[in-house]
Amino acid sequence: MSYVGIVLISHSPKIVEGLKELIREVIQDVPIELAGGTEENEIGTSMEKIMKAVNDADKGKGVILFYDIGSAKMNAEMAIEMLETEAILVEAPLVEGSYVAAVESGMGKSLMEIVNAMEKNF
Amino acid sequence: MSYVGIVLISHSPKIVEGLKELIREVIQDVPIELAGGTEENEIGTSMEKIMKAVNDADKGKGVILFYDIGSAKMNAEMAIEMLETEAILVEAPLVEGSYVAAVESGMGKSLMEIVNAMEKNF
Amino acid sequence: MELRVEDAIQWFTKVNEKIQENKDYLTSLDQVIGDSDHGINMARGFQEVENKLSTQEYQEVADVLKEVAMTLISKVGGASGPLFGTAFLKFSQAVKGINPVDYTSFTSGIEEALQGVMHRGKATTGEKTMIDVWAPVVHSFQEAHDFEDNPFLKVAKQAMEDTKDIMATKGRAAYFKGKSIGYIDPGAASTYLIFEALEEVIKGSK
Amino acid sequence: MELRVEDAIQWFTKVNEKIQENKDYLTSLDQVIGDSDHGINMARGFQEVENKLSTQEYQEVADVLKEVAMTLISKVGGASGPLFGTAFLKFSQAVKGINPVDYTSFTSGIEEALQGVMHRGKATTGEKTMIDVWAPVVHSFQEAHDFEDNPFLKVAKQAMEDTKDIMATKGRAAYFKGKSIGYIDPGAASTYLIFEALEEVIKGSK
Ligand SMILES: Nc1ncnc2c1ncn2[C@@H]1O[C@H](COP(=O)(O)OP(=O)(O)O)[C@@H](O)[C@H]1O
Ligand SMILES: Nc1ncnc2c1ncn2[C@@H]1O[C@H](COP(=O)(O)OP(=O)(O)O)[C@@H](O)[C@H]1O
Ligand SMILES: [Mg+2]
Ligand SMILES: [Mg+2]
Ligand SMILES: [Mg+2]
Ligand SMILES: [Mg+2]
Repeated sequence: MSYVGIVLISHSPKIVEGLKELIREVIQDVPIELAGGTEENEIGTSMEKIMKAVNDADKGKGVILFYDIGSAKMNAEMAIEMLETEAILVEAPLVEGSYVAAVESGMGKSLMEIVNAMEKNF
Repeated sequence: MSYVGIVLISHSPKIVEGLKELIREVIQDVPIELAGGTEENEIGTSMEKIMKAVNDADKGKGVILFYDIGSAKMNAEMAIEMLETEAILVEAPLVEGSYVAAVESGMGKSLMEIVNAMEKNF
Repeated sequence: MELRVEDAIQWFTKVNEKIQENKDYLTSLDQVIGDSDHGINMARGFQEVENKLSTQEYQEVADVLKEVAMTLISKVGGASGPLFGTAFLKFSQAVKGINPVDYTSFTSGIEEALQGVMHRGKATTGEKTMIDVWAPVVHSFQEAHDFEDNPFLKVAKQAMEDTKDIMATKGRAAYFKGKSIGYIDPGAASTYLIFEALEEVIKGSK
Repeated sequence: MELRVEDAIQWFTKVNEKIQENKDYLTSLDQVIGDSDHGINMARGFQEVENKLSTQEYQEVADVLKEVAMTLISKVGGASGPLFGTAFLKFSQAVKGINPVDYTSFTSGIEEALQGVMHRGKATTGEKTMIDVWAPVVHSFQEAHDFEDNPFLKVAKQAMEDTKDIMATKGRAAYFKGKSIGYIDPGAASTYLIFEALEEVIKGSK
């Protein structure tokens, strides 16, 4: 069985590393890929990192993306435009949203179902 | 000048460390204290850590607390009950909320003004 | 029977034994609808309780209960820490100055414990939490007239089993919504163990 | 004048010089209403642009612009990366196949660049962003008829100064709400530098 993938984007590599650990306590099988920090792992974001994360997270059921603040969003949108993957960036809070999305994905929900759940919950 | 303090509570020490770095890029003077993980720095939360963080963050203008998920909230509420400090736990998202709160605190806002801003924004 | 300091200590010593024995079982329950740590959390907390109780001296039952509460609060790490912690703290406050603890006072104590859990968890019965075991046990104590002639353990067991049929609306299991149905709530299972230990203390003191 | 490959390269070489010279100034603007990195971001991005432009060969202006765009997108790290990146990418697409780039095509190019920034930033004029410099410069190009007889630099300078009076509603500065008034927007300042460099290229080619 394959699951909707999750991409966690943050200006800080540590935030998404910790967040992945938090989610992994609950959900093991759902693909979770990280795009934290700039290419040099400084505070910022990187479109290339996001593109790679989306590619790696995609197992055929699409990918949902979460970001922390403003400029991460622009890089995420560019990354999505550059790729063929079915990928949706949502406005839900990074930590709380991705936690819920991981549980939903683990229950076999489709990308659209998860995106709708995000809109309903947040 | 003293500022409203901020306490960041997460099941993961890394999440709050990264979050503090993120905020520190924007706001340097506002007290930010961390309560991430259990006493052994494993995934979980610790009431004692939260109590210490609240005490350290309090510079006389009160403290606003952010948490990630469920059980952190209970430990935070207990910590607040045990202390004399004017401390308020808010329901705003950890990353997005605390970022805004730090900016607001840095502009000299009172605890109540910040709490109201959180309710309005999230 | 009345509960003396040594009975209270024995109670939590037995709780610790049961929790350690069932550590993997509790964790396995939490694996399905939670974060796979309930057994680990409880084992860590009660081991520390046991370490304290076996080395310290206590004046009255309330002191034992307070020690249990504070230790769980600081050592458990998960939701069950503040919840059981609050339960035994309220229990302790309710029986403070009463030593040994007679049946009526004990009943008031667990009433307060239940209120504490509900307040701390902002939850009520039917939400698939430990409350679904605490509440019927409290009711059993309210209906009965002494420790011995009291079906609380049967009640607790049934209540624990019945959490299977409930959809979780509080705690981590709530994220699983309908999929949480069909599994015993981990905190309900550990609450059952606490009352199983109590039953053994009661039986042993006969 | 028409813009040739070597003019385009010279343009961005000059942009890089100005950004490096003004690195601390740009960062200081971002310190008041942002996260103190705009100078660092831009310096990192344009240094890399310079490294590329000074070592690669380009067929047409569009290729230079595309190189600038892709480098900024991947190297800047902050909001200004995707924004300037999108601007020069759209610019590049608009003038693709046109070499050298005549005035009319250049004007279409920066029109597209402006649209790109607005689309990427989901922003419009009056929000205290780089758009508040891009938009009046585009307007100046639309009004004038050639590169030389065109007050775009004066326009850009005034527009940059005028961002002081605006309250930010987009980007990080928006978090500061009313307190963002009184300061020049960092991205407006770097946009000004880009057009200052263009003016020098135009002057130099006379
Ligand atoms: N809000 C709540 N109210 C009452 N009980 C709760 C609540 N949240 C969780 N619980 C109880 O706590 C148990 C989980 O404990 P544990 O696994 O140690 O904590 P965590 O969920 O933080 O990992 C659940 O099985 C449930 O019985
Ligand atoms: N949504 C937006 N639309 C247009 N321009 C924006 C937007 N957000 C930010 N900017 C511009 O980007 C500049 C900040 O760039 P920079 O400091 O490099 O990025 P960051 O804010 O991510 O640190 C701002 O001064 C502003 O001109
Ligand atoms: Mg658990
Ligand atoms: Mg846990
Ligand atoms: Mg910046
Ligand atoms: Mg930045």
